[in-house]
Amino acid sequence: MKEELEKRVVKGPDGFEFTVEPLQDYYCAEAPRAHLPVYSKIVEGLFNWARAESIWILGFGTGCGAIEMRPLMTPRFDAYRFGIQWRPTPRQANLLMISGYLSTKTLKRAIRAYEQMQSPKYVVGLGSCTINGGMYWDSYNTIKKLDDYMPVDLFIAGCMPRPEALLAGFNDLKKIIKADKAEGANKYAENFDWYKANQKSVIKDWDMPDYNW
Amino acid sequence: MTFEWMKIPYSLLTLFIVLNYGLLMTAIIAKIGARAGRRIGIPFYQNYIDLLKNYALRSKITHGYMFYLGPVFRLTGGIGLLLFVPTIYGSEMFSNLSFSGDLILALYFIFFGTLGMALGAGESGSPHSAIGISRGLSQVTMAELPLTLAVFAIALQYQTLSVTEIVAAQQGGILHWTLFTNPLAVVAAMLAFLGSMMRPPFDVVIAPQEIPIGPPTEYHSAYLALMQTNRVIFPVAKIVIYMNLFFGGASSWGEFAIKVFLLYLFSAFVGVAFPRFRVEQSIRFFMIWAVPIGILSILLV
Amino acid sequence: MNYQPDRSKYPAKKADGTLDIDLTSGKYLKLWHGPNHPGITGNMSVELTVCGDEVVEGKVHVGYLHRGFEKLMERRSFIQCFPIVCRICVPEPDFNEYCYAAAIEELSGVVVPERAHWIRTMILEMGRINSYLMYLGGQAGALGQGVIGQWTTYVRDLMLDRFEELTGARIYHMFILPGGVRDDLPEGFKDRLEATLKEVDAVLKDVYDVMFKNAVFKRRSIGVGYIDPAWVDEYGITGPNARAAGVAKDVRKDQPYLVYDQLDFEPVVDHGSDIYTRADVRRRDVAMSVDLLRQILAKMPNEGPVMAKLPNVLHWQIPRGETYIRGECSRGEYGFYLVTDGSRFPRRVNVRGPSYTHAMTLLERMIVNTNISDIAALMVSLHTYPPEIER
Amino acid sequence: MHKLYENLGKIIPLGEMTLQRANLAFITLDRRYLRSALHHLRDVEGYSHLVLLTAVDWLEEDVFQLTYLLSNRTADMDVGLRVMLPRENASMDSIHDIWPTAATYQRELREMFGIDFPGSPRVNEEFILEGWQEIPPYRRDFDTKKYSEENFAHREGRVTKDPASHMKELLYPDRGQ
Repeated sequence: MKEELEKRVVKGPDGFEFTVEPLQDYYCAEAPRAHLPVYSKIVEGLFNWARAESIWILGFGTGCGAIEMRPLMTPRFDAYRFGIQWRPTPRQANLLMISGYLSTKTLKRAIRAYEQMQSPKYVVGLGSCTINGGMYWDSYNTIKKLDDYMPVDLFIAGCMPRPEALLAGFNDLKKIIKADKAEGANKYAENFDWYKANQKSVIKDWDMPDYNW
Repeated sequence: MTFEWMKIPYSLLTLFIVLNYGLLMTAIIAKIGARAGRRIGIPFYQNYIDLLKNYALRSKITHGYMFYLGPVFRLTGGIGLLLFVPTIYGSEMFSNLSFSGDLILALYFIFFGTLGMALGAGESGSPHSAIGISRGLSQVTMAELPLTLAVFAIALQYQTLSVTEIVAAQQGGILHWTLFTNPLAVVAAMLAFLGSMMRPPFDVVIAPQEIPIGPPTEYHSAYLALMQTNRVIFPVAKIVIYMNLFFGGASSWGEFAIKVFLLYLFSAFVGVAFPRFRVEQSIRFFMIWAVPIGILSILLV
Repeated sequence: MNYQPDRSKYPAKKADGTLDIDLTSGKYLKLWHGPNHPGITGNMSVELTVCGDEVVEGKVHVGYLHRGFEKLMERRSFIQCFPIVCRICVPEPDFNEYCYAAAIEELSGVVVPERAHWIRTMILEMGRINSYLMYLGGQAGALGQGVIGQWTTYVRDLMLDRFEELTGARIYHMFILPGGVRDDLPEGFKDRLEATLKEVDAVLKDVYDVMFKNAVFKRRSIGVGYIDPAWVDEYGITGPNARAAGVAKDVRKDQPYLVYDQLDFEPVVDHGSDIYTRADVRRRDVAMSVDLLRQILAKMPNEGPVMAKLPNVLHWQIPRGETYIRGECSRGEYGFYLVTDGSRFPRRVNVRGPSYTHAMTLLERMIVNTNISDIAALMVSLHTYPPEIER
Repeated sequence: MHKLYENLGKIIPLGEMTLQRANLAFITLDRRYLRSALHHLRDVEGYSHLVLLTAVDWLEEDVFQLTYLLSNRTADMDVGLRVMLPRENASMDSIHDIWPTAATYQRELREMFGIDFPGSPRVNEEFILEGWQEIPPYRRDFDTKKYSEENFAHREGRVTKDPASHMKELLYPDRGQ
């Protein structure tokens, strides 16, 4: 556990002493809950259509794949046409792009970002290195199989995938969402223990709460 | 005089029209901005989808009561601003709940949303929100000052505090507009307009490269949708005020649409071409340019 | 405007030189820029301690992109290293290929044909233009002027098309092999490249008009992020950052490699040494690269082999030795330190990326006393790429 | 370059010099004389630019080789100083007071090779790795393939072939061993 996460007594600027227990005060101890589709078929269909047509990507370039994100948003391949845009904060994003290999250090941050996103949320693995390690299959610092650590809806193969491939991938993702098969968030909540076990087996120094909203 | 209850459904109708108009207009403005970057840009119905999607998100988390109330306050500011000024001059149907003192109330409502936002985002506990709030309050205050001065100048000029009467005084030909009868006040007010539109060069409050993305950092799903709704209503309502005070109001929906669109386009064009000021730079800018012009306009009246 | 830190507001220093910051006093605020942050250059993070709007301490954290190249290459044969060596630095991968190839050629005594030198130089200059175009967009975007990025990235796409028809790939080319280059120029390539260069010229003019003449951009960038020329040697500053500080450091001139001794150019040097000057130096550097490319197209020999005869690459053993090859990439001096021990595998490969010094020690020094709003612009103006820090 | 070797040899005892290029030489010297050599090179000879500082692990000879590569831009000369250290609990005196940027290199060496540099700022903080528990990864006796097979879940279906035999089968299928 990091020392700033431990229980301690803090003396405020006004001299008033109070105890801080970050795990209780700053985080929510409650485990994630599956948010099942509750509305009728038609309403859910409408909602899924809306979700598919307005995909907000979290602007988190985890690897080399991020270099092809910028052409994606610029005149040649204008992804805004398809309702895709960047959000700088995980709270407002629906799609987490794992753009390339994930070192264990980044995996920790990616997990936090993913858990702070609001359901329904989607994960797209970009590049061969998220599928089976790709070039770095024997590296000591990158994970090889992304879908062991977070629920992946779609993989886009290639090293690195061209923007055309990304656009095609987005279209496939839209199809998946509209067919309401993209229930990754619920899958994550249901198999929470399994995912956590995998994550902790890779991240040797687990110094954060198990689930951080 | 007795209050006519018929006004309420009329006002709601106004609200509805303005909401849809705002959604479409902002999308089209975004397309125009995209053209500057040689892009095609979002489809014109994109705002509706985003709104629907944000309402449709399944999970919400909260950081406390004020966190709930922040977007509500903001939306109240926008709607109140819209409801208490006449949207269409001369039409009983769309003059809304305007009364003889509504100018002061409008000034208050312009500021109201920001304050509510400050309370809400302060509760969210994200340091970026806190910084954004401190920037936002100082900058909006500075941007309000020239507007207030300009409004006082107008009020003195027309000897009234009722927007309706001000509009009435501007009827009859383009030369009767405040734009020509009191240009200094209009200049000061337009600078304030730029300052409060959250577009470059005055968008340091929500600058994504520095404090992603300022006050709304922690807001998501339905809260965000509320704020989106406000982001389309509030500018239109503000522009309605400007239109009424300075540009002779609108006597029909068509005139309304054209004038609002042009005024919004003005801020959008400036926004496309400029990087953003730092907050103390923008404050200095207002102190040096906008405020003296406003004072001058008062003195000249 | 000179750089005068005002120590008055500062926390006291402890015995070991670290700052004594008491977060509970409510005077300071810890603020993390990155790794998930739009204003950060790539996947790294800066841990800021701010007092009001002013930064009193900044710690750079890297390692989010570490793949252990230098270890992986130790267990790949020399030719097997080529697919991964270009992955070290994403936005300008050709320099890895060139430096590694040149190091192997020097240690194994392979002689590269003349024409291959010219093609290599051309590829490196094209990559440099790409990297700079990306930078210009980023620099404007860090100050909130998004439209510049749209224009430059569009032209960068055109440049990537040239790369594509030459090498078959957009980003990772794997075109420069030991002994030469993989293939000859395709038919009519020179004309199409010339057409693209005209586009680059056009967008440079637009960028100059919209970005560098803009009053707000000047207000934000002039006098901000000053680099003292005395730091250049202390912190190992190279490339445009040093040239903007008045030190004419340019490996292409100081230690001409490839065919740079046959080209006619003068390194761009300026003295403002702030964000605006660095951006301007880079803009003029793009113009210079365009000019260099035109010279190369004109002077390049039209005939001749592009690949030397290599020994059987599967059993290629290189005698024990060590060498260091450097080149001037868009950020500064890029170098490979290669050690061989007579086996089929490299003994040790060390990559000297310019961001290694720029983004760590220099940034931590410069970030003190800056405004929070300027940090993004400051980091971008140093033109750092995290992958070459941690490899 | 030989002139430099003589000048340096006048003040400190030097090991052998390998002249790699006309403008690049590597000089071996004992760790006790490193700082004085660096000072001399920087202040007298004008080698004011520390290009890189890295280590090579000679497992067989059981030594670390530290390479300090200095550059003299005006004279277009590079010289690399080689310092040999014993491998077990290797430690070297820090030079961050001569070149502040050396602190970063020393942090990396500390983490990746386990070479200690007492007194170098933040040298013991984690630099690149996080929560690393094995031996430092850049040492030769650390097997990255084994580590990755043990620690990471691999997807089935990846086949690895020895390039030599594979190419042999491809090109000369008829010829046997």
